[in-house]
Formats: sequence, structure tokens, C-alpha cells
Amino acid sequence: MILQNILIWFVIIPLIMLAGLALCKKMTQIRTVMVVCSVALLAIAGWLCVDFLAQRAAGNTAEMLYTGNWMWYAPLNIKLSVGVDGISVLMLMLSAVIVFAGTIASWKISPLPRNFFLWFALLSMGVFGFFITIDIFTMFMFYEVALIPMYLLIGVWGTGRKEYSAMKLTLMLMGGSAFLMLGLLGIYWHSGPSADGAAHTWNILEIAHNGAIEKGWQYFLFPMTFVGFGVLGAMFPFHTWSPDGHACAPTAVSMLHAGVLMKLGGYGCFRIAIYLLPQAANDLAWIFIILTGISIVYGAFSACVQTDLKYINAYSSVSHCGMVLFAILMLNTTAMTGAIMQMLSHGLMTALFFALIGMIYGRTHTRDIRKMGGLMQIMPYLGVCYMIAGFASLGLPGLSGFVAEMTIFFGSFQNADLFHRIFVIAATCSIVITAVYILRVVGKLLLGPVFDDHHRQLTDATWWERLSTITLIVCIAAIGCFPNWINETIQHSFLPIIENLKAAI
Amino acid sequence: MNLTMLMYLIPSLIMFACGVYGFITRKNLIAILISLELMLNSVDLNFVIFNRFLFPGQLEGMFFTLFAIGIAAAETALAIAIVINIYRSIKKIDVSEITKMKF
Amino acid sequence: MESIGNIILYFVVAVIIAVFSAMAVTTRKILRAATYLLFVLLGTAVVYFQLGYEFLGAVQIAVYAGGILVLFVFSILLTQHPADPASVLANHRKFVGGLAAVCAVALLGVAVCKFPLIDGMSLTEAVSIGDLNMKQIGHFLLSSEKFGYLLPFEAISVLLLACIIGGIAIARNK
Amino acid sequence: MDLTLPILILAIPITMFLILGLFGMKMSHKLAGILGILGMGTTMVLAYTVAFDYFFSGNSLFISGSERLQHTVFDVTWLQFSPRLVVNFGFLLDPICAMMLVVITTISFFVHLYSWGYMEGEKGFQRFYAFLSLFSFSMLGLVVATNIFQMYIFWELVGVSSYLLIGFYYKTPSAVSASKKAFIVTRFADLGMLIGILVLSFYMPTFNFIELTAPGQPQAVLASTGGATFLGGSVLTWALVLIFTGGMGKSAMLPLHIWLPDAMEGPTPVSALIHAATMVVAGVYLVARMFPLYLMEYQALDFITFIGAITALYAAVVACTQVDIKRVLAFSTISQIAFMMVSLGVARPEIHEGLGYMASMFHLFTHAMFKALLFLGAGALIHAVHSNDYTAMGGLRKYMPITHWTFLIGCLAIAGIYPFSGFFSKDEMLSAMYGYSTFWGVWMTFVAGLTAFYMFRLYYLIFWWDENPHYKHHRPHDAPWQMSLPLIILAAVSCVAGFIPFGELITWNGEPYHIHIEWVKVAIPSLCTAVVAILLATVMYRKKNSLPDKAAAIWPGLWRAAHHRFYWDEIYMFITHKIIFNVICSSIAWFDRHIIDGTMDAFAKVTQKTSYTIRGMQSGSIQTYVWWYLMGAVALAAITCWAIL
Repeated sequence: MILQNILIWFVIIPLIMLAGLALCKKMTQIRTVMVVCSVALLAIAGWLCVDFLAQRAAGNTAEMLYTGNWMWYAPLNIKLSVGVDGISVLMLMLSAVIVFAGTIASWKISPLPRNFFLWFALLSMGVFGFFITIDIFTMFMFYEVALIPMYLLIGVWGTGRKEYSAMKLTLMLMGGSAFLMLGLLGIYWHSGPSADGAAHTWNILEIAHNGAIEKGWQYFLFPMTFVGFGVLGAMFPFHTWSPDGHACAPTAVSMLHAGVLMKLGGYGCFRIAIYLLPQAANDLAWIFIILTGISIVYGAFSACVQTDLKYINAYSSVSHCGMVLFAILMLNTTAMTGAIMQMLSHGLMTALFFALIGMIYGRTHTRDIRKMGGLMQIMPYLGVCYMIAGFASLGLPGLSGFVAEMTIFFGSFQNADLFHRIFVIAATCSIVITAVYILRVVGKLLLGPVFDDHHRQLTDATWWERLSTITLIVCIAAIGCFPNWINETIQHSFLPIIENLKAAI
Repeated sequence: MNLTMLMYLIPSLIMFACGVYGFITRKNLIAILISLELMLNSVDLNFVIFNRFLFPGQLEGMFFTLFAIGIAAAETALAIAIVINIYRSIKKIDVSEITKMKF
Repeated sequence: MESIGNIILYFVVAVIIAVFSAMAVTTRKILRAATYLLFVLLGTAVVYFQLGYEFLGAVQIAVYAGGILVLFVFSILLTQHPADPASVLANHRKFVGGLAAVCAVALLGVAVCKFPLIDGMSLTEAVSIGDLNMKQIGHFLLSSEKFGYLLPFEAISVLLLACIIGGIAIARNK
Repeated sequence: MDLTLPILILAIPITMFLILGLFGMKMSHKLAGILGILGMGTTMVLAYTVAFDYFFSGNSLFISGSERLQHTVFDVTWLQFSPRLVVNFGFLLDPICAMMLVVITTISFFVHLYSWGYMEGEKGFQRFYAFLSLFSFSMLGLVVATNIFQMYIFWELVGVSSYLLIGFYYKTPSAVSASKKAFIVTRFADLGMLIGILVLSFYMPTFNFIELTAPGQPQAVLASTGGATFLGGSVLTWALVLIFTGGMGKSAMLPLHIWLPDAMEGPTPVSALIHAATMVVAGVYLVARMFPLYLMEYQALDFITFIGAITALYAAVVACTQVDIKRVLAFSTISQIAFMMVSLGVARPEIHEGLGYMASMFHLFTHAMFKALLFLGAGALIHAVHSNDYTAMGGLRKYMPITHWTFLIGCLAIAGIYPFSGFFSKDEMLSAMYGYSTFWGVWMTFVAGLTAFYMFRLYYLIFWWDENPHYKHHRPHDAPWQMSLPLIILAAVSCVAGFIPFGELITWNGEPYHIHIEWVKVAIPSLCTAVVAILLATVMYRKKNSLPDKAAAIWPGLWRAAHHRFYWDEIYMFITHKIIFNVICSSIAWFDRHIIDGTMDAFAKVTQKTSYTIRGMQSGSIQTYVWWYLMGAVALAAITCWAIL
């Protein structure tokens, strides 16, 4: 029975959410549905996390747990295959936390709250679906499901040049998907026979176990898949959707997009591009190391001179997500572990940032840091949260960013040749630049005298804003203070990928 | 002198050519419709002519024309309804002016 | 050998058709165009009579000359000041239209002239073979056997109904 | 050893931070202050217990024969990078750590107490105490670190607490920019340290200090790199120099010193605690902690010596011309820390059994006491006259006797006058320097003379010179007891600390060293220099006269340059704002918007243009369609006919 698999519920609950919302009329009903379902998601993710760790502790060393296979299009052998390893579990947890925080943060969304949450739920379904599947076709499908609602969410509920940004974001990501589709089809046609006797398979595990795809094809398919996912991971030079898209998106969408959707890119990169195409990954990594290395420094430098809060964070995301891809390309356990931690950290931290920016914007009606100042005196709670987010971003020990960045640096430094060294050192320089732009914003926005006397009447955070931010801050601090269990979970999950890489070389 | 098929086809051809010319050149919607009627009429005529000279024992051409006339009537009625409606809304029936729904 | 009356009638009708068609599309007064069209349609009806299709000729006169043309005239009167001449056509427009017409004539003329069956039989022979009366036509129209046209007949009926309703719906004053 | 005390030493401050930080706004000032002071007091008592236990219990864990041992009290895994590289969180007890525990908790406690008076009625009083606790926690964590990565973690935390405290008056733009500057400059330095740690950890599969400094370990590293060099230095040298860069940032050594004078924007107790006594000596502590490694590479030590000596002279010269009393003290701090650095740099096992190391630690201890005293005294003055400039002071000795006498003791101690504590530590440092090379010995003696000069210049300008007319409106008076008590105690400590047998407690290798003062060769000359400098200052500044202006006019260029701190800030401003911001960042942002994004937009524009062009064909005019259709049909038919015929 399909429903007995716990993973399926990550898709079913959003579906229930959709159905529930379709029936809702009043705002209270909508909120009830959203809160109940997002709490359910959070609970189920938490339970999965605990149960997963228990199973691992009990000695279950299978690569993926909770696996299940259900055929849904036999002629092409497309199945709904689910299964999770430690990384997926953490990603699901992250998504659940951010969906919850995002729901709470859009407590007073208007206009059309019902439609907003409908698309929001669809988006989260795509995200959850992506993380639970191990079938690349179904994965791609969920990927698209997650992308499309973005267009409407930004185009309808956004601010500023929203139509332009929505169009740009959607088109660029769709362009990436086109590459991706090509890559995935290529992988499928060279995948070798499936376990149940069909000629080809979409299942990641089966493809990996069937052995390497022939080398020539790998050289073609790796750039396709990596660029395809890299666009979503804001890799230079395909990152320009991110500043415009984030700047115009409504709060919850920015949160979910930067917090989770961009992680789909990094996740796909190692789960598909590196795991399934190890030889090409090994030989062609240098190209993408250059690009992601540029992303890291370039995003940070660009962020230094922006004046729009959301642009600053968007460029900061370019830098931080560049770090994720950069670390993945280092092809060793420590660096890749760091990449996943950076995903978690960046997800939580950026979600917090965007939530706070949304809250500040909702009060001051501007995001231009030149037109604000001294907000710490007026809204101390939001100010403190913003500082915490900033410190997490610039890598203060005790918050998640530090752990992730350090793991990445120490892992990356294990590659002993000069090329890697130069890029690692360039990447480490970003921690200084990050400090520069974060402190610049904090200094201009929160500290100093009050810039605009009209702002003195503004109020501090409401209860739902506090709930939303506290959820995220607690997670950030928890990862920052007690990183080792996450670290171990991730490291264990990387073993097959690393083995595959070693076998290929 | 025999009246052959060719002789009947020639006026029909001229009629058709005039219809084409009118259809392409005229701007007035009703004039265009008139040109259209000319072309249609020439075609009807051809059906009858071919039926009479090539397959004299059969009736397909005749019936086809019969129905074509019926349809032409329907079509004209509708077209004129549209023309009148357009005239009501923009007070013109010049094709070069009717561009509101273009692109 | 044809009767001389037939021949004269043919030439008269042919000239009428050719001349009035040309005038219908070149005149600048739209009401005149409609009138010239009437002559063309009547000429066509005469051809039908000459070819031995009396019923068809009658339908042509009744439906076309009687019905459609009246519609035209009414619509012209509704939408236009009858005395208003249309604007003078631009030369390039005339050229383009003329070119199309000439091409069509040239091509069709060549095709017609070269067609091998074109000089099959004369009018007299043809008319003598296929003789038909109203009873037969009525029979065929409502027959569902071979050479029966019941289905198109019904289809046309429905179509006409639809057109009537559509015409009313479109032209109706809101 | 019992685990409770060490854990509590770390746990109490962080708990205080959390309590005061989360619930402080709901507390009264009094409650928050008492909580903070009690917490710190307890920590101080615990730290004293631990230090006393370590030095004097004779426990075999701590001492074997006469050699003092390093003892890891606890060490738990915090993060495992790879099976080789494990970051632990622990508590390492050894002589310098025990000494630092004493210094930090003592100064921190007095600053807590002092702040109760100094910060009274300030908005954000609770926040201030919370940050102080956070700082104490971080600093304690830093000194007890068992491994270099733990040190780095607390290093960063210390930096952040410093940032928060400098920017305590966050409504004033100058404080905001000063805090930003401090953080970014030290972050830049930390980058060097991080890269150094990366390099070191790559060749040495451990972060742990004991393993890093174990005999034979550095040689193993050098062997593993196969003697590879980069720009003339071995890998180990580079790693050590880079790690020292971090220390240069925190300890405000020359190219990275610019943040410290600006950091005086923070409340004065903070300056006393962080920017004089504890945090800024972290760089010295770092080098001392890794000293056996540094001993492997004399190049790195020479680098330290060189940087330190230049900085010492530079800061001393600049201090002679500053107006703001806290800035004078700040430059004096820079100069004194540089003294310690030089002393570490010249320490060699073969020169007086590594005397430089011991002397450096000794000076660290005495300096912490008298510099905290001076800063707290300055705080009392500022509290009284509400200005940082000596121009607002003058002739204060009659109004503020306690401050006057304690300040004088501080000045005497820093000038190195017998029998105040500064004399002893400075004497040891100078003998180490003379032992290494006469050149550096003379150089540093000159700096010591300058120190005496500028300190007494400051002293006379504040307490003598000319009585400021403002006093008639607003009569300055001594500070309340919470502020005076720390002054008196610290002054007492500064008087007697020199007689502590420091050599018995702290040496580079744990073996005791018997201090003996080299009167003839070192002490008498330096003492004479100091006395001459003091006399000079007395002549110039005791009474209001025109001598200082004349002196400045002798070398106007030099005086102006020193007054502007040799234009370091301007140079940095130029580099950061003009070059990095305006050239690099702006051009990258422009490039991104116009080139990268422009390319993406260009794709869209080309597509759109093409569509618009093609759209023209779809004119919507039936007549045109018919024409084309007809011509097409004619063409097709013509082709067909031609083919058939």
C-alpha cells in the first residue's frame, strides 16, 4: 500500500492542503488549514529525522531507507521511486521548517490570500517531492512543479517590477531546465537495464550500480546537468534572475525560494551530476570551480555597493550558494559535507533575512538603506534578529554559517594542487567581504541616528512575526552550537558518492 | 458554330478574375463582399458547366451549386450582420480602419 | 449546329457578365456596384436556363438576385450615404490587384485551353442527353439512397437556421 | 582534577550573557548590575582557585619535578571534519593559561564593578552587562583552548563582543563606524590566521596544541612537505606568519593597528577591559601558545621582532602628539604590546634560557594591571569633565586626589620606575633584547624612554598645566566608590606586582627561571632614560608655557605627521573607499547589471525583436493574405502545369 510509506505523505499533505484551501472561504479557515498542514509537515519531518537516525544507529546501512517503487508509466519505465538518505532527511527537515516559518510570516498576506496559499502549497509540494524521489524523471517533474508557481507568486503578489522579474526568473530557470532535460534524457538512454528487466532505468541507485556511463557521453551530459541545476543554484553567469527575482518576490516566496528552492540546485548537482557522471565530474570540475569561485567573490563584491536590502541578500545568496557548488566540486567528503551544511545554514539564514526584510518593508515601505537608519531604536526586536542573521551570514561561531564555511574550507584545502589552493584562498577571502557588506547594512539600517522621523511611529514585531523568526533563529543556533550529529549524518550519506567517484578515477 | 464548353468558361473566368481584383483592391467591406459573391458565382457557374458538358447524365454539379447558393445566402446574411455591427460600433466599414483586434 | 437565337443569346449574356463584373468591382459608388452585381447574377441565371437547368436558374434569381442582393442594398443604405463615392484607390493597390487577377486569368486560361476534354460536345448534344424535371430534383433532394441528397439538405437547413439565429444575435441592438 | 570548576568558569559568564541578554530588558538596572558583578565575582574566585591549585598544589598532574606540565582538563568532540581533523572543545591548563585566567577575571570583575558607577543611568545598562559577560566568556574560552581551532572560534567571538561593545553607543555614527572598522580590520587579519590554520592543518593532521607543539612534530611537518618553499620561506614559516597575522590584527600591530585608536569610541570600562588589558594581548598569547612551533622557524620569529619593534616606535611617537587622552593610552597600549611581541620574537632557548618568553608574559600581566588602572582613571576623568580631550582638563590634582594618585602610580609603572611593577617586567624584556642584539636593545630602550615621556606629558597636562576655567561652573570631583575602589586596588597591585617571582611560575618550557636584575647593563641605563624623559616632560608641561609649541616647531613636518598618525587612516580610507568600493565593487556591480544581466536581457530582446518583425507578416488584412495565397497557388499551379505540359 502506497500510503504506508512515510515519504509519500510529504506529497500527500500538500495535496490535502490544496484541497483544503480550495474549500476555504474565510481567512481564519485558510490560516487553520495552512498552520495545521505545515505543523503536520514539520512533525512528520521531525519524526522521519528521529526514526532515520534510530535506524542508522540500529545498523541499517542501506544507501537509501524507506524505499518504494510504483510504476506510473510503463512504456518508458517511469516509476515513482522514493527513498531518503541522511542528506534528504535534513533537506526535508529544512523545507518543513521554512514552509512553517513562511506560512507564519505571511499571516496577513493580501490580496487573494487563498490563491496565494494555493500556489504556495503547490510550490512546497514540488520541493518535498523533489527531495523524496530517487527517480530522475519524477524528480524532474517535481522540480518543474516547484518552479512554475513561482511565476504567479512573484507576478501577482510581488512588488516593484514584478512582471519583468517573474518573467525573467521563470524563463531563466526554464532555460536551465531545458539543459537539464537534455542531460537527464541522455542519462536515461545510457543508463543500462533496470532491475525489473526493462532496457533502461530512471532510478538513481540502479544507474549508479549499473556502472559508469561511457566516458564520451559523460563529458556531454555532465555540463548539461550541472548547468541545468547550477542555474537554480545561482551559478555565475546564470545568476542574474536571483537579484531581480528576490527583490520583487513577496516575503514568504523569497524565503521559500532562497531557503529551499535554490538548494534543489545544489542537491541535484551532487545527487545526479556528480553521482551518476563521476568521471566527467572529476575531469571537468575545474571549469565549474572557476565559475563558482567567481560566483563567491563576485557576489560578495557586488553586494557591497547595493542599496536595496533584497538586492544585498540576493547577491549574498549568489556568493553563499556559489560556495555550495564550489564545495561540491571539491569531490571529497569533508568539503561536500560542508556544502550540505552550507545549504542548511544558508537556507535558514536567508529565509530569516528575507522574512525580516519583508517585515521591515511592510513598516517603512522602502527597502533602500539610504532612506532608513537607526531602526534599532524603533524596533529593537527586529533589529536584533537582523543582526543575528547578519552574524550567521558572516560566519560567527555559534551560528550555523561558521560551521558550514569552516567545513568547506578545511575540506577544500585537502586538494593539494595549486589550482585548487588558489581558488580556496580566494573563497576564504569572501568571509571578509561578507563582513564588509553585512556590517555596512547593519550600520546604515539599524544603528546610528534615526534617519526618517516618520519611522518613529512604527511598531515592533507582532506575535506571528516573532514566532516565525524565533523558529529560524533557534534552528540556526542549534546547528551552530551542536553541529556534529548533522555532520556525521551527512558524511555517512556521502560514502556511496565518494566510492563511486573513486571507482571512476 | 457550336457553343462549346470553353465558350461558357470564358465569361466565368472573367467574372472570377474581376472578383479577385475587387477582393484585393477594395476597402469597403460591402464591396469586398460583392467581389466575393462574384467569385462564388463564377465557381457555381463552373460546376454547372462541367456537369452539363462532361457528365450530362448526372446531377452532382447541379446539386452542388444548389447547396452553394444556399450557403452563400447564409454566409452573406451573417457577413452583413457583422458589417452592420461593426458600423454601429465604429461608424466605419473600411477594412483599413478595423484594426482594434489586430495582434 | 446551334440555333442562331441560342448563339446570339450566349454572346449577349457573355458580354453582360464580363462587362458588369468589371464595372461592379471598379465603380466608386457602392450602390452601383450592387446594381451591377445584380446584372451579373441575372446573366448567370440566363446561362443556367440556357444550359437546361431551369430550376437552378429560378433559384439563382430568387435567392441571389432577390434575397442576397436585397440584403446588400439594405446594408449599403444602412451604412453609407448612397451618393458618397469611395475614395480613389491607390495606384499600387490597383497594380497589386490587377497583377493577381491577370495571373489568375493567365494560369486558368492556359489550364482551360490545354485541357484535353474541353471540346467534347456541343450544347445541343449535352442538353439532349440529360433531361430532368422538377419531380426528379425533388426526389433526389429528399432521398437517402444513391444520388440522394437528404443529408446535405438537412445540414443546409440546420446551417441556415444557425445563420438566422447568428445573424440576429450579431446584429441585434443591445 | 575536578571538572566542576573549569566548566563553571566558562558556564557562568555565558549563562549570565543569556540571562541578561534575553531577560535584561525586563530587569531593573540594579538587579542586572548585581547579577553581572556577582557572576563575574564568582568566576574570579573560581579562576583564582584553579590558578592557585595549578601553581601551588604540587599536584603531579601539574608539576613533575620542577617542570610545570600542560594538563587537558576536558576535551570533547565538537565537530569532526574528517577522521584526521577533529575540532574539540576543551580546557587546557598550563602556566600561561592559569595566568590569563587570573588577569581576565580580575580585570573583568573590576570593570564590572566600575561600570556600575560609570554607566549608571545609561540606557542599555543591562545590555552592557550582557556584552561584558559575553566578552568574558569568549576571552576565557580563548585562553583555555585546547586546540587552535577552538582558539579561532573564540577569537571570532571575542571580535564580535568587541564590535558590540565599541558600538555600544549605537546612536552616534562615529561609534558605529569605529566598531565596523574594528571588526573588519580584525576580520581581515583573521583571514590570514584562518589560511595559516588551513595550511598547518593540512600538513599536521591535528589541531591540538599539545600534539602540535610536541617534540618532533614540527620536524615531521617540514619533512612531509619535502622541503618545499614558497618565496623563500618553508611551508611552516608561512603557516606561522599567517597565523601571526591574526595576532597582528587583534594586537594592533603596525599595518593593522588602525582600529584600536578608533575603538576608544566605546565606553571607557570597555577600553580598559578589552582594548588595553585582555583582548589586545590575544596576539601575544597566541604566539606564546604556539611558541615551540615558532622556535622551529626563526624567520617567523624575526618577522615578529621586526613588526613589533617598528610598531613600538611608531605608536610611541604618535602617542606624544595626541590630544584625546584615551587615544594617547590606546597608542601606548599598541606600543606596549609591541614590546611584548619583540620580547617574544627575540626569545631563544640559548639566550638566557628563553628569557624573552617569560618577560613577555610578565609584562603582559603587569601591563594588564597598570593599563587597566590608567584607563579606568581616564574614565573617572572623563566622567568628571565630560570630555576626552586634555584641553578640557588641567590642574585636576586638587579636585580629584584619588584619581590623581592612582593615575600617577600607573604612569610610574608604565614608565618603568623602580619599584613599580613595570620596571621589573620591562627590565626582563630589555635584557632579553640586549641578549639577542644590542641594536634592538637600544631601540627598545629608546621606546621605553618615549613611553615615560608621553605618559608624563599626559599626566602633567591633565593634573597640572593650567587650571581649566570651566571648573567654576562645574566643579569636578572624585568618582563614586564603585569606581574608586577598582582604581585603588589596581594601583596597589601595580605597586607590588613586580615582586612576584614570575620566572618560577611561567617559562617557555615549564622549567623555573630565577629572575635576576642586570643592574649595570640594562636596568640603570633604562632607568636613567626614563628619569631623563620624565624630567623633560616636567620641564615642558608642568606649568603652562610655550615650550611644547616651540618643540613642535623644530620638526613641523614630523609633528604634523605624527599628529595625523602618519596618515595611516587616510591611506586605508583611500584603499577601501576609493579603490575597493568605488573601483572594484562598483565596477563589478555595473558589470553585473549591464554586461551579464545585459546579455541575458539581450537574449530576450533579440527574441522579442524577431517576433515583432515576423509579426508584420501576420498583418490581419485578409486582402493581403488572399493576395499571397493566390500568388502562391498560382505559382504552384504554374509549376505543376509546366511539369505536366
